[in-house]
Amino acid sequence: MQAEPTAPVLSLRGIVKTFPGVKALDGVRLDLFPGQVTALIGENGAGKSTIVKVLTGIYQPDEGQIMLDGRPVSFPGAQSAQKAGVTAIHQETVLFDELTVAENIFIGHAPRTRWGLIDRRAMRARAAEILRSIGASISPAARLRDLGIASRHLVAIARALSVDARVVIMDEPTAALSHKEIAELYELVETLKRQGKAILFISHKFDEIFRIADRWTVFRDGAFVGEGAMAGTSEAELVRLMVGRSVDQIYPKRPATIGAPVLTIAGYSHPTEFEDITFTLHAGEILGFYGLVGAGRSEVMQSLFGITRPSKGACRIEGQVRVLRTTAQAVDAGIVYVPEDRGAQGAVKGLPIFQNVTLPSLPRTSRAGFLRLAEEFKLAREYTQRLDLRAASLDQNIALLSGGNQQKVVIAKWLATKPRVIILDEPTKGIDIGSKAAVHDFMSELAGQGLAVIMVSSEIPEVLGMSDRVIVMREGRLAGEFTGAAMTPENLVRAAVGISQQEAA
Amino acid sequence: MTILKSREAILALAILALLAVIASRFPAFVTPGNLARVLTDTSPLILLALGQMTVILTKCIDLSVAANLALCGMVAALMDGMGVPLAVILPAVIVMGAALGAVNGLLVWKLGIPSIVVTLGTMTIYRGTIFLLTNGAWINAHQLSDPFKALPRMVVLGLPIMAWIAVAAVALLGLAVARLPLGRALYAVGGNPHAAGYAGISVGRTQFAAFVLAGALAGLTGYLWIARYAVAYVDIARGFELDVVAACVIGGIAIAGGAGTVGGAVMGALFLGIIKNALPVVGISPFWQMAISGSAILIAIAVNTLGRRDPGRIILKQAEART
Amino acid sequence: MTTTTAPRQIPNRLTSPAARALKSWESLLLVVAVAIFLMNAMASPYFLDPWNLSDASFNFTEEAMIAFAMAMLIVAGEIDLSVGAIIALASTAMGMAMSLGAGTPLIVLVGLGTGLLCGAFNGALVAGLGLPSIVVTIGTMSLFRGISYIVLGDAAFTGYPASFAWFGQGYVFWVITVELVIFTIAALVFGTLLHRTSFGRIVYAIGNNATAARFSGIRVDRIRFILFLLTGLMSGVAAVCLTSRLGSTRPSIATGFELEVVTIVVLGGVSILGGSGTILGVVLAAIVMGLVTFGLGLLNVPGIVMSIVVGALLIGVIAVPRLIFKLRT
Amino acid sequence: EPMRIALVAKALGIGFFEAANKGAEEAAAELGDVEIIYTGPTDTTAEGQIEVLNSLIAQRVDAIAVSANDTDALVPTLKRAMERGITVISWDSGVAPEGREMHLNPSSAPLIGNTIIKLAADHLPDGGQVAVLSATSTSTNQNVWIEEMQKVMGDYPNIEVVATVYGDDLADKSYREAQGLMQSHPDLDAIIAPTSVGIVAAAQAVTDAGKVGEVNVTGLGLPSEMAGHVKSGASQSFAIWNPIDLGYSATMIAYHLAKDEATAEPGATISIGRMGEVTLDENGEAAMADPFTYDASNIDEFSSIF
Ligand SMILES: Nc1ncnc2c1ncn2[C@@H]1O[C@H](COP(=O)(O)OP(=O)(O)OP(=O)(O)O)[C@@H](O)[C@H]1O
Ligand SMILES: Nc1ncnc2c1ncn2[C@@H]1O[C@H](COP(=O)(O)OP(=O)(O)OP(=O)(O)O)[C@@H](O)[C@H]1O
Ligand SMILES: [Mg+2]
Ligand SMILES: [Mg+2]
Repeated sequence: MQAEPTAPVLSLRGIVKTFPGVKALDGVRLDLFPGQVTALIGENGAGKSTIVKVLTGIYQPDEGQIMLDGRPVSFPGAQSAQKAGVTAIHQETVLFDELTVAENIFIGHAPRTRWGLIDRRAMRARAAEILRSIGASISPAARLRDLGIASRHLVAIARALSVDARVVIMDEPTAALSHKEIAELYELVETLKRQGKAILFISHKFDEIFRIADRWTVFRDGAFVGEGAMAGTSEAELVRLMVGRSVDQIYPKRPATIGAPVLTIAGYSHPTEFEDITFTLHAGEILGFYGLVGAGRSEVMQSLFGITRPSKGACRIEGQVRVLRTTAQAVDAGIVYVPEDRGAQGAVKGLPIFQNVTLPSLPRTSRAGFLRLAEEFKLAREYTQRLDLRAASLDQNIALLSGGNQQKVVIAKWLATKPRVIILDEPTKGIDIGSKAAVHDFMSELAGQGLAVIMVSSEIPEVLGMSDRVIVMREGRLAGEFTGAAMTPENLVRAAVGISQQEAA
Repeated sequence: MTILKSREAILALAILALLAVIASRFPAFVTPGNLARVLTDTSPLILLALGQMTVILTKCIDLSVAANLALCGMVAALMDGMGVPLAVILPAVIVMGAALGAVNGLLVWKLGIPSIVVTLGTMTIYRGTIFLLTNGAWINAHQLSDPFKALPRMVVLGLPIMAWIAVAAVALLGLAVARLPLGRALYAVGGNPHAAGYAGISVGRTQFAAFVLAGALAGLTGYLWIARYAVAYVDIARGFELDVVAACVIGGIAIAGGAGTVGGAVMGALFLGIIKNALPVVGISPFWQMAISGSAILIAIAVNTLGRRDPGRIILKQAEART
Repeated sequence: MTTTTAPRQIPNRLTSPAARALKSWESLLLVVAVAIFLMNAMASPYFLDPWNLSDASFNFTEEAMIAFAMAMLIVAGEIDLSVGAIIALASTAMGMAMSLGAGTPLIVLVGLGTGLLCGAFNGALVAGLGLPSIVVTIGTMSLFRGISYIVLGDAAFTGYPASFAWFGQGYVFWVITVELVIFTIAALVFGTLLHRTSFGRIVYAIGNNATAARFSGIRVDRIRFILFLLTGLMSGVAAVCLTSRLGSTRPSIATGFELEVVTIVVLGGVSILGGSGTILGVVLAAIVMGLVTFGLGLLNVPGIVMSIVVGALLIGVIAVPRLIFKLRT
Repeated sequence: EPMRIALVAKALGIGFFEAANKGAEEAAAELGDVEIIYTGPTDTTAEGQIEVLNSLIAQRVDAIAVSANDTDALVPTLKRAMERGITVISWDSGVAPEGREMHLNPSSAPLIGNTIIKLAADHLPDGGQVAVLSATSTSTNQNVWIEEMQKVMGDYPNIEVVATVYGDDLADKSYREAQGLMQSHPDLDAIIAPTSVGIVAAAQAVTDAGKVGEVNVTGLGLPSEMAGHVKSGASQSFAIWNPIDLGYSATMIAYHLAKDEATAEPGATISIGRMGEVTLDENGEAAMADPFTYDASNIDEFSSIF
């Protein structure tokens, strides 16, 4: 499409960044060109977010050079990067609940009056303008805490655009957005491109990358592996560069014999979150739950796990009525849940790996309430090895593991309880393609052994590739159930969006 | 409707109700003159609560404010004894309070020691320093100069200067919190410290600033306290830090940081101040005071915390319509 | 050589527990304790006297009993500032029981029961209603002591039965006081509970990440409630000892105890943010505090100067290693 | 080796006790072979005082003379001191009899009780309302004096005691309590504060309320601290015994008891140097001297002394 650009706006050379015990970046290079989207690809922990933080002045590199228009610069703080025209939508939320939308957008660089006070009127007006430009109908005066998750994300995008930037960085910007908003984001990227801005786009979704990127750069284990134009490459090629080997099967679903019903949910309802949820889960089955982000799937799953209390409805496990009011009751009943939010809900950071694994199994590894460390190590080793965990020792703090490996520890923790039903909520969200295949493979194996599996996912290929049956949710209600030939992308999306809306569009 | 939902409004109503109850037993309590007296009496609590509020907003706590107050007050009294004019003493104690606050702030900022540990330590150190300065001796009214004692009592437009200082501090801090970048930074740092870094706001520096402000206010209050009660000794205001924290909590300042308003802190302080002043007047045995203020704190936290409960995500359309 | 297809073996540990212990906070505290002991021995001829050391143990035993339970509470990410007030209320309840003619066993039961009730009240507010413990216990601190004032006013309970004096004034063997024995038993019980049982493990899990603990099938609120009960109970035990030692009850009893207890716990290396710390550290910290205050007391240094030393120690032992680390890097 | 006598104050830093220490040093100089250890807690708590006593016991001082923060709570510790052969007496604020050999009252309690009400009544020829502002609710001596005062109220039929409040010997609390008294009793004629902290705070509160001349503050105070208020008229008169004499006498008694030159038994007479001698009553208590009244006529003479 475009000719090879002449000079990069921003280029990095030989950047090294070490954290205690980890070399996050090891002499990487990166070039960003005006009017082009560069996709940065790499496994979890490859150092993508770290380079973003170096570029935005949050981290100082140990070595290496940042060059703006060919001249070396340094960003000693977030403000200085902003002044130089570098702005970013970060992977983590960077917003403040108690502040207004306008304040969130302008915090750190608010317009001032003559007296040095914040000029609230100017700030609101400019915030409204930016929000309008990205098609967000959010009031600048609204308190952030009153907004939903998608609106928050739009505020984060508006915040990045509030800086008069030449370089815009987006670190997995679509992770929390729905279809419609993703489409709008793509349009925004096009607009920015037309304005001649250089864009760095980080994502694990290949369809997305192929759709909007002009160039690619791949990192592996904190090192630069290669770069080039999107036009001359293929998905297989990029995957090979990323993981250092080819991944042939991302969805290794093996046929399993579907057995008797294990879990029967009838009429589960909650005053504000979900209504009339009814379904049956069988042994050996992988039941996919699809829906747009915010459809309420996690809420339903958490109610099965005793976190949210349903106001109505009944739960039977192998025919017996069970009341699930606490997570302990759910675990007793054989239902376990691998949460979506790994950092906050999955891993007990600060405890070593083996203690994470044995946490729900302590009654089994201890005697009369007294710990038996040998038993714990044995149990932890058994299950972590089955998942091919990569760790220096079982005594290592789980916080030091990469996201994918943390996920393996969380899964191992639950398998060690020998559950009847395992619920995996977005099990591969934010996980690189290699680990993703491993998790899928394992899921398939579990089902093969007769375990009943529920998989919540927002990715259609994953849902279709792994499930025996798919239930779709929309706005807190069931919106359809599909098996066999009916399991098509069109059917799922139509149910998830709502037919009428589809027709209106 | 939305007005009624705000914590400040609930608190204001509670204060009015409290005054009404007191007035029913003792009408003289709500005469303007007496209310002015209560306000004057509560001024130290208001001033310190303002400082504590900024510290709590940044996810910290300052247990050393009362000791800071006592030390600065003692230094003010000693300076007065040496014949230093009030015009010098006043800025000096404010700077000194700020410096003592800065010590807390630096330990929190540069060494990352939790604020509760730091201020637990400096609390005893500051108070102990008073003893080292004076060998425990008291400085009594007759040893203090008249101008020194007169300033806080001087009545201007019906209110003593002491109360005016509190009013001015409330107005200034209210403006600063709402309209200065640093004021907004307090909320950012307490609400989401991680994100504050991304927005170019230094968490440590903001916490430091909050400690310095709290210290400066404590220093100023130190002088006012000593001048008002006309006596300085080691134990001045001992335990007052808990009253200050209680005022903030009653005023709806979230102890986890990031939420709360100047108005809330002021009303929390007034609420406690009114109770303290009213009990002896209404004729309730002073032995009831502690239990009553304890219950008030508990009720306030329950109302504030339960009222602030996360309503959930409200996915269902009809549920959204209802709220 | 193993075959290449065998799964990779992850070692249990890379550093031995002994090597870790050597570098731990506890060994630092031990060095500090020994140093202070030697300094005291040199500074005062009266220090190395078994009776004096035995008397000196009263400087910390009551605080330390509570500190053990408080340590567990702080490890779990909570705090209880009402312990001093619980002592006051428990002591008042004991006084009432005594004035109604109760004998020593019943008086003690009333003390422990009141402690438990107060703990249950705190626990219900924190674990049941989900209120932040620091402010809840600032509130109950006024409430509990306030009730004592309502009951006692300016009066005092005196005239406890002679047998009641055993707890705070009695000796078990030679110079070994009853309080020292209770302290030792409490240290062993809480050490075992925190470090050797699954309950203790769960306490650490909650302190590190309460949400994830809940998502691991742990009844987080129940554990929190139990921890408040334990703290209340130990405050009750301390109330029995202190009341017995003073032989009387005033509502102002044990004022400021909470800060001393928290100081011991923090000095003992328990992170105030929760998730880490040991009972051994708390034991050593209590002994260090006892040695400092007694040593300075022998030199007739006023209490407030001692508290400067304790305050400086509190900040210093945390600040100095961090400062050295900062200066080195 | 000199005899070591520990003079234990309710709290360090209070002018009254500092003055007592002067007297103790005076006695030590007179006696020759005596070393005074002046000490005390830094706040007026029994627990703090017990820690101080423990370290004194450990140092094996020869005698302890203590002004107690709590009548009963110190008893077990002081008993232990006596078991270890230390002479224990209390002075100013007493300890229950089983915790000491004798107690030296600054004056006799009935006399003080009568004095404080008389001071108020003398300036109220037509009678009126008075209120008491005490120290802590646990202060032994204040409680005794107030009790004695109540006993003689029959002699002052026109005087009504309308309230008793506690300032805890804290300046600010005493100030607020005094304010509260004036609020809740608009016709109040006098505040009796039998404590040196309370009387100053009350006088200050009266001055600030603009009620000088209307409300008379009286009670027990130190001339140095009260001089200004006597001159301003906030206080017509007040009383106190000489704390220097009290420290002196306590030291003398402790010395003689420790030397076994005297025994503490009912009826015994102990010499107190320049102050003469005291005689123990059936409770083992003795009174040093009569309280002395200060007013505008003599305040200047004493305000520079204590
Ligand atoms: N503050 C930190 N302290 C220690 N290690 C860190 C820190 N930040 C990142 N790391 C480590 O640096 C490496 C690179 O992390 P980074 O977040 O850049 O990965 P990423 O490529 O963005 O991964 P993902 O795709 O999961 O977002 C990881 O091993 C990570 O654990
Ligand atoms: N407005 C919000 N406020 C706070 N947390 C939210 C909000 N919206 C979503 N979350 C949390 O963010 C995570 C992502 O939610 P997600 O969008 O997946 O919603 P969900 O209801 O789980 O729907 P689904 O799983 O069907 O997409 C969840 O853990 C959810 O609890
Ligand atoms: Mg990343
Ligand atoms: Mg979800």
